[in-house]
Amino acid sequence: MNAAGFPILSLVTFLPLAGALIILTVRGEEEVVARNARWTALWTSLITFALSLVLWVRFDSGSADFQFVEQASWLPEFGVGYHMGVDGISVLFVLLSTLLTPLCILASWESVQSRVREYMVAFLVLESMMIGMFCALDFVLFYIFFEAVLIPMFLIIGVWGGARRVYAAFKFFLYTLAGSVLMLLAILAVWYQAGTTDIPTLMETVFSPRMQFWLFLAFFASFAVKVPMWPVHTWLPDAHVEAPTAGSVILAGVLLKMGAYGFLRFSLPLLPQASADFAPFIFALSVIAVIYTSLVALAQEDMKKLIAYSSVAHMGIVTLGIFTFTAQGLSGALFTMLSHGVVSGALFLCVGVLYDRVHSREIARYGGVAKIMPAYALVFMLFTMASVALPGLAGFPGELLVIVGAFKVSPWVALGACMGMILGAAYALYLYRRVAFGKITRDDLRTLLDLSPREYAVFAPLILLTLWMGVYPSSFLNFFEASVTALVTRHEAALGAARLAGM
Amino acid sequence: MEAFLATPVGILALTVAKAMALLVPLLIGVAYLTWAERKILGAMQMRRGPNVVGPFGLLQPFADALKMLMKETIIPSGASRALFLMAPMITFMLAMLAWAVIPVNDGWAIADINVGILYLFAISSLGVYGIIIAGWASNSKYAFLGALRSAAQMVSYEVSMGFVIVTVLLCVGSLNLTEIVRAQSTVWFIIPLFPMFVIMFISALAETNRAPFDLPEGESELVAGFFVEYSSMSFALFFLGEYANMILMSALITILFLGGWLPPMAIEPFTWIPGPVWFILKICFCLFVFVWVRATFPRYRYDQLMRLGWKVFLPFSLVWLVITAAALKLFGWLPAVG
Amino acid sequence: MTQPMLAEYFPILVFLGIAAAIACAMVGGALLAAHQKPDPEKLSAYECGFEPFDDTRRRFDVRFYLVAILFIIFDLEVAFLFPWAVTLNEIGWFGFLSMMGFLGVLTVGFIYEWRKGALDWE
Amino acid sequence: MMAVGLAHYLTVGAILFVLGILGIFLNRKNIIVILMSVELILLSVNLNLVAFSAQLNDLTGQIFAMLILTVAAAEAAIGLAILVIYFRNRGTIEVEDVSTLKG
Amino acid sequence: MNWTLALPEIVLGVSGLLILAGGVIPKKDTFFPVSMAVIGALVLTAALVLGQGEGTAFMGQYVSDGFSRFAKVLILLGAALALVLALDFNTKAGLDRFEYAVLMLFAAQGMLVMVSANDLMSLYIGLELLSLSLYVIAAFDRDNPRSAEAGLKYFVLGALASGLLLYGSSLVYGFAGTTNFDRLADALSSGQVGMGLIIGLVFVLAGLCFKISAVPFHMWTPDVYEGAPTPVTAFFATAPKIAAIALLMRVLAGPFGDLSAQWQQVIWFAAAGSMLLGAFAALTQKNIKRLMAYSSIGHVGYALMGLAVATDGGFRGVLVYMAIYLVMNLGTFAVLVAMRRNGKSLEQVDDLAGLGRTDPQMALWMAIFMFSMAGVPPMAGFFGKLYVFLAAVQEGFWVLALIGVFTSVVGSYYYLRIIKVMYFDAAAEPMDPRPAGVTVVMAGTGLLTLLFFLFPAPIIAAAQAAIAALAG
Repeated sequence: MNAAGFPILSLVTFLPLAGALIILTVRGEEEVVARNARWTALWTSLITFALSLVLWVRFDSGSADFQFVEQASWLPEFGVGYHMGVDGISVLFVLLSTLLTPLCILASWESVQSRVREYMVAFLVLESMMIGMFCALDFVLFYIFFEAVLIPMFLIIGVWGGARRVYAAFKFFLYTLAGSVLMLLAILAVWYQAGTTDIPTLMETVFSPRMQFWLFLAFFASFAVKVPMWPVHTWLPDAHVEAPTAGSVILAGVLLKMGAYGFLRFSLPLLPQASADFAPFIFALSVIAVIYTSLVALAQEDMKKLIAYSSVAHMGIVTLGIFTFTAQGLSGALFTMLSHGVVSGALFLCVGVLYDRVHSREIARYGGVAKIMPAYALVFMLFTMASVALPGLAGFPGELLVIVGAFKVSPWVALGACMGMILGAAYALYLYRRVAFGKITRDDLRTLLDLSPREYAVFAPLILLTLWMGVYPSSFLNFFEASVTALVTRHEAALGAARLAGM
Repeated sequence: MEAFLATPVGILALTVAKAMALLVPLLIGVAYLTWAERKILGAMQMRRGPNVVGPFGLLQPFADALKMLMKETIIPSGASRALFLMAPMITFMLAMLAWAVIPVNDGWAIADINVGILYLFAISSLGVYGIIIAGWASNSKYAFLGALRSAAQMVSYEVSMGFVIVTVLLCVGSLNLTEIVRAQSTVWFIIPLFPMFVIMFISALAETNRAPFDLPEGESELVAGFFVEYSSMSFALFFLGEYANMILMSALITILFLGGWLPPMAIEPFTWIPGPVWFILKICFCLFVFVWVRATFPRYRYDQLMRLGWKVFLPFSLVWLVITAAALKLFGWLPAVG
Repeated sequence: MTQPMLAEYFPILVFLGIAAAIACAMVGGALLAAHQKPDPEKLSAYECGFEPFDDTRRRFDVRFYLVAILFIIFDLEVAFLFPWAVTLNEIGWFGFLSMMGFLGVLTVGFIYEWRKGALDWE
Repeated sequence: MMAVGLAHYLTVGAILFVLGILGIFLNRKNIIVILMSVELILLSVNLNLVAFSAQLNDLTGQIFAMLILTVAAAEAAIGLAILVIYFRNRGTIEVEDVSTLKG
Repeated sequence: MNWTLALPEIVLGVSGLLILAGGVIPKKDTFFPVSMAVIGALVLTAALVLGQGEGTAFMGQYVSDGFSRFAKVLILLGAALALVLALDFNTKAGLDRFEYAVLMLFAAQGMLVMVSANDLMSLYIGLELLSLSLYVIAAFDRDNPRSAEAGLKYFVLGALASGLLLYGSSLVYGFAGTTNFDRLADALSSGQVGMGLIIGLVFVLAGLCFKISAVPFHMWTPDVYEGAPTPVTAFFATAPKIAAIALLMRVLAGPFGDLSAQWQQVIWFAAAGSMLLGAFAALTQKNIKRLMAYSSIGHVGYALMGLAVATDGGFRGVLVYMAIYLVMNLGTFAVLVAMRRNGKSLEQVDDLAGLGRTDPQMALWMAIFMFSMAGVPPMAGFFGKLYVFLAAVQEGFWVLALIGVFTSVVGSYYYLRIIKVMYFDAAAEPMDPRPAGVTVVMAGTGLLTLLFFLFPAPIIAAAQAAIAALAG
């Protein structure tokens, strides 16, 4: 069957759904329902996480193949099947999703008071869809999970979000949908061409250059919005600002990775030539994204918006790394994605901690928090530094690898990435200074309580992870080394073959 | 002569001659029907009837005609002039037109078409138009209401009449009127289909707005029904049309049930008398019954009339039709199609 | 094929012409022969001595309309019965039963009308 | 005598049909006129069918025409009934007044 | 004469007559028992349809095959559920006259005849039986000017559509010499196709497009949907659409299969126009029934896309699409029927405000239907679009497919708007309690919509078999 001996991926994917169903059946007083929903959701996500650790343990990092593969017939007439499996590229994202979800649920323990049951259901559904998306080895299946993520996220932003939540939710949904329907057409074209949507099979299929061109554009439309790349990133700040804290965490931690994951999983292996042809274009967009959004971030007055723009910048680094087609670049991109998932998620949680107490995200509203909440300030600083990519923390190895990879391709591109790092340091530190240091300008801040035990529980694993990733990155890099190498090799082979054919 | 008759003009001339040969006696017959009616009614009510103009009042119809002709044609203000004048003409023309297919003797029809009975049915349906148009065009409430009532009454009874005709057709297997008469050479249909004959006769009374169903023109209720505003020759046309229709209905009953021109029995004394005479005699008999009924029965109320038509005749004739068809089919008595 | 069939109807056309001619002659004759002297009183509509109250062509009882519709339906039924009746011998039991089905449908409609009071005049 | 052929029937049918269509779309007055236009269309169809039937020497067309006649009667009955309830509600049957529903 | 083939229709017709007679004879009101009887008859007929044989009957006028069975089951299901939706609504709205149920039954029978039609005549008879019933139930709320106007509009335009269809049929008959579909197919495949036939085909298409409310013959739809009582609209939007589309498929794939080059363009434009209009015109609608009208126009556009492709894959896509459309539309209308506050029926989108709080269950189902209509996976609506798009892409109908995805994004905006009103807006007063029947319909169709992805294979296989019958 597979390395785990039982259909672990399906189990991990659909366990949260089962939890959601249980929550839906809870009846009674609103208070009771809320409490039950919280605990059920927490336990469900914890069990899911525990289960997903099996992947960590049993994953054979020496192999570039898909592991824990499951297959079932679904639409046999069409060559579409239920096909799940993970390789080095995706396995850690599954873990990231299962890790962040319980933390999110914990983080919204008190901040979400209305419609708790629905909230928890939405979160569990969201988790299920995210995991499914990373595990899917069938293009149609992937698309279904990819799109289905929109539904809970739309509701999370729209129902539990801030003042302009409706606008943000619609923008989020329509931007993403508009991109992905084009991908749907591309999937259909691929399907028609190859007669199957099975990803491992598709990877062996060669598409004509002309077809690759159009397919790449269609994929790009979907993934670029999701990443998001400049100039289609504008939904992100809105969505982040309006989403509840946990929503932002998931959005930044996992959903943004979906686009980059798409590039890695589909654009590169399926459309090597078009990817190579479009690489300069992507570089340009990425560098613009890195520099421009960093500058924009500097000017932000809203903490969440600032972090949102920083996410765009970080993701610019990721796309840059992906399209270098070097082992370092790709590894760096993957590592950045993971670290960004942890760090930016943690940063949003940090903002959430303040927001829960003061109900404001305005930077100017704060000052001198370090004196009142020393523990919090320390945690916040750690994650700020990680975001700045201070060596020894999670952000550093990935960005370094990307820059190395980029340097192989073009020094100018590498320079752009470096600029991003410098500017990143600027805005992150600027933010931290304004919030944590300085005089306490407002009296109401003096009464703030430091982190509660629950908040410690939320931050502890993230801190641990941040340090681990920074100090001992190879324990993560190991996972995807084989897959990345295989990807690069195949990419070069494909390009070589095409070049030969061209001559 | 033969050669001339083969040319289009000749055919036309011959047809016109034939038509006139039918229409002139018919119109005279209509005229004398009015006379006869008055005479019979008089006799039944112990009066004399018309007896001043000519011997036994025989010239009375002509005196009436002359009087009509000399009267002023009044077109009410507010009436639709063209329609107002057209309505009586339509009624009259339809009454005449129907006669084109009536066979007076074996093969003696002006137009011996193969769907004769359908033609008659269609023409009699059209009769409603004249009435409705008259009522509408008069711009008078009495005329309007009278027209509506007349029309409703006519169409109500037309349906059961249709069923009756279909029942007869079942026994004949042809739509041709001549064939219908021929089919009765052994036995007149009045005998096997007597209930249908009764319905047919009563429907004919209603269809022609005759007593006891004459309430559309009931003098005491709606003055004179749809033609209350008519005068002079327009009125005469309605009058003529109505009496021509009476004769037509009698002819139809004769053809359908009384064996047309056939003698009662194909034996000696009867066969001496020629077919047309039999035909006319039978029509006269029917007309006599028409008048007789008028003298005898009180007028129906409108609701009774409608109930009779829809709730009695229609279901009854329908059931009888089904029974007839089933019986003929079961016993294999259906006629072969000609 | 069409010409001989039409020839059968030629006398009817002639008949129509003659009837129309007679009708026109009679109406026209009256108009010519009689002395026409209209005046408003004479031309006003008959209304039992009153001036007419309102428009003549007003709304009338919906039942007349119902009767008209019923007539259309049943008359059409009769129209279908005509050909059926004359060919019943040829079309066999299937034809017979088809028409019985048709009549059955109409009967149900008839029952419906009856129960709904469409046939009551009061 | 001029021979009346299929083309003539079809032309008359087409003219009637177009008249019916125009009656529906250009009519600005009375809904009854619309109902009559519909009947006109159906009659033009019947004319076509019967003409074709004669031409092809095939009875199908005439049977079809009979069916259409029947259905047309039912349709007219229902149309008038709807018109009556409409009139009862609105007190008018002007075409221009049929515009409560808009969006 | 293999008349037993038509047993479902005969049984339905006879039971309709019996129910009509049985409903009118008792003095007291019989709406509920008659409705139950009608539902029973529909279900019984559906069972008979499943056991129906194959072949033609009534001198080739009638055909029973996999295709007709597929469509018939859907139609009967739609009609029965639409009647369930009407039970409570009509009682409260004073429309509890038993004729309603009987008319639905006869409409269903008309639809059965339509999908089994193998001749222009039986096509016409079925279509008219349906249309005449629909005209009446559109105006069923006879004391309501809006309903009367809806009925009137539907009647006038429907009659016009029938006229167009008939005129086309007469030309087809005249120039091909037959009205039988099989013989038409023979005639068209062999001989030279003249102008008269093409014109006839165009008229037939126009008439049928009226019935499925495809652009440019859609104008009656919004008004009728808005004016008619909600359960009537529910019925209009579901079963008749399926019947008309199935009929269109049969006509185009069967007798006119060899003229596909001609009709494909027509359908192409109808599909594109319907999709665009359905997406854009609905954006500003405030009345939810009117919105659903435009939505249905849009959905017809997607279905027509499959038809425009004119391959087996496309036809199969249409069938799957319509099956899914039926389910989710019924569910949506179940929600609309249940929209009632203080005894008053509601029709505005804004009336749904805060439904997520006041009635979470109904809001959940509605959200599922809306996401499904928007084509968001994993709801059933996505799969419907998937198959249609797949067929379009396979045949290189890129422009049409692009219009399709574009309009589905635009369209998703107004579906999302409903979700937004339900979940994001402040709660209004709670709605009246839902009747059980409506809840069952809602939940049943909701589950089907939500869980379609689990077992798509049976529906696909059934559609596949149906198409095999159509093409073979």
